[in-house]
Amino acid sequence: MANELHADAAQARQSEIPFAVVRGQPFYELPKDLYIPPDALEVILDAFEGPLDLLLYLIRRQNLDILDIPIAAITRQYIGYIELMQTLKLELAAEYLVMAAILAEIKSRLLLPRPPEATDEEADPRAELIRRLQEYERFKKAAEDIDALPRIERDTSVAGAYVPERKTTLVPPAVDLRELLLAFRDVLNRADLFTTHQVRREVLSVRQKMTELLAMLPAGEFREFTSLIATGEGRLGVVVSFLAILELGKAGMIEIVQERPLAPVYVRSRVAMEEADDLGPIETDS
Amino acid sequence: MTLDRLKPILEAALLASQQPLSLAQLEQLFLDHERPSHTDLAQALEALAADCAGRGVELVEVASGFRYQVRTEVHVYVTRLWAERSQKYSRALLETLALIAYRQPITRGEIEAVRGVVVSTQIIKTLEEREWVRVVGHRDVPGRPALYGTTRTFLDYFGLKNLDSLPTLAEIRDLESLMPELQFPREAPIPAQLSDDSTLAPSTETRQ
Amino acid sequence: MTLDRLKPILEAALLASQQPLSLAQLEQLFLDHERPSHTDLAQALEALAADCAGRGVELVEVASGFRYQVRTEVHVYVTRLWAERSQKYSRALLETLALIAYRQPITRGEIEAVRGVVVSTQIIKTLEEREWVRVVGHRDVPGRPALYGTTRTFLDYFGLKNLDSLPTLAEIRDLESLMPELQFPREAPIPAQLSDDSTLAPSTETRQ
Repeated sequence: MANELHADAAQARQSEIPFAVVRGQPFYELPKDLYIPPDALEVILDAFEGPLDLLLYLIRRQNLDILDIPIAAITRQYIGYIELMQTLKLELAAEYLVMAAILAEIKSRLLLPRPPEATDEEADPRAELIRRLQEYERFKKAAEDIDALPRIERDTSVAGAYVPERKTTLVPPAVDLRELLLAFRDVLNRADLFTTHQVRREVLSVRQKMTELLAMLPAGEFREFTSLIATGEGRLGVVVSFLAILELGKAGMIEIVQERPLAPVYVRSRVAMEEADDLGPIETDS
Repeated sequence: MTLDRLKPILEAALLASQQPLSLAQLEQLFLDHERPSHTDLAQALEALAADCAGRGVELVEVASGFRYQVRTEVHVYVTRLWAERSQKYSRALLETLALIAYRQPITRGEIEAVRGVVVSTQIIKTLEEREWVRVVGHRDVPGRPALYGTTRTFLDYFGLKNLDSLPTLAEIRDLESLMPELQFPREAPIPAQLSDDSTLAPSTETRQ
Repeated sequence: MTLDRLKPILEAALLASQQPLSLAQLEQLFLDHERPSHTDLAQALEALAADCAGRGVELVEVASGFRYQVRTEVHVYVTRLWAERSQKYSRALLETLALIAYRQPITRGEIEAVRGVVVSTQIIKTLEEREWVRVVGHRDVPGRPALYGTTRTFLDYFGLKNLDSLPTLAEIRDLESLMPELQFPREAPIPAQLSDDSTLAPSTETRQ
């Protein structure tokens, strides 16, 4: 068996690339008796990803019948392995050991006569090994496929162009129309509250305007109504002036005269200047 | 090496390199026997530069060599890659904008009168920078305050045809029923099936 | 925005970015009123990809978006820009990566069960440092072992759009082609889990 293996390996050498390189030396063939031979340990460790990988290699390339492994040889190598484990990576060697044990177990169980009844429940010891080999082979292939994918650094590089004046800009936030409308609703609601405020502010300005009006009206002198209305302050100014005139009239401080319908309206003060300073008692409806 | 073979190599190298590449460096891309002449190299670079017409990048020569760079015309778009998103607009800004939209033309004083608080200069500036509002005139009163109005950009942004398509005041009072399709992003509860769904993509393998 | 205006912007942005850009990121290049539709965007990208014909770079879509990359055909020249850059990965690492990619989420123990060897901590560390794999959870069994999955970076690096674009995982080879020598003696019981496998031809060999 061992010689056959050697012959096969030698034959395969011609067409193969070295399956392992140990300390710079290419290995074209597996060492003799390669299941777990001590001599080949470095080769195994370098070239194979574990006992499954090794087994696959043996099966596919060497046409090895794993069911015909000589148990005596395995046992010898097994002991030699244990000796080497002292100097080499224990955990890695252990896996090969386990495999050797599995192979030995398979062989021994096959040699044993089988009880006719128990066979169904007891799975064929080889089946599990085959299943594992198949499963491993799929992912061995998958790893090769992934390795073959064009990848950055090895097969391609990301293309980039220079960006002059690379500066960060500020992107304005997004606004939803609904958000805007909600804001407007709020401001309207608040404006409702402010309305009462504004009435009071107008009362004050009416009082102030009343003072100003009286100052504009020398005692006893008629002035045209429209000349008393402040136009420089917009609509509000007009309203305030008008209110102030009405208030003054109501308080009897001025006299409002119109000779006939649609004729100009005239206003005359009925108070002396010193009285006009004291507008305290005047109250507007609040 | 023909120009057709030379160009892709130079283009790839220039785009892959983080730095400008000098003629000497470009020569180093080739093994001795395939190394192009200076004339060929220059010709290929010229052709590559010409190929950039109408594109987003251009091939330029700077002190240390040649490089592809983003064209000025599209630069403004590209810089948005590194844009910082500003914080959300303040309530004050939105209220100001709303008042301008509905009450235009309106002065700052009038906005303040309705809102009851002073409108900061920053808010008006932000709205003007965003090109949503602009000064449309001045009120003919002492101080001649600026009158603000909204712009076409404002209408475009909010998907409005014209100012008349702004919802009426009555509709605003009843905002809940308004524009259901314009759902304001509230803190929506995450659907149950999303929260425990891991981001893991399923394995592509078909198990047997 | 017309295709002629859109294309240079997208090209410049993709070349300016160090990372692939997603459609959403590309949309962010445009202000609201000028933002192109999805159709326009897709059309422009397609046109840009077509423009790469015969050039040194190509526009590809990977997991996190679109990117320009050097064509494999000319990359050998480009690599001469850098003395030592391309990295080789050990079979142990690639097998571990393959198991995580195809079988995610997967524990280290499960990887070891398939590979028949211990997975070194260094390999997992390397994969995590490269950001190709990450812990995506823990299996609810004693010891709560970490479950590993691949990342977007992994897909980007290998030029994949998603996990579905991984090479198809090989079918389980039938027994005869895998091991012509491993034949079952006629009298041997066919294991339960293999009994319905029609390819399992009974051996004619008689063993002594």
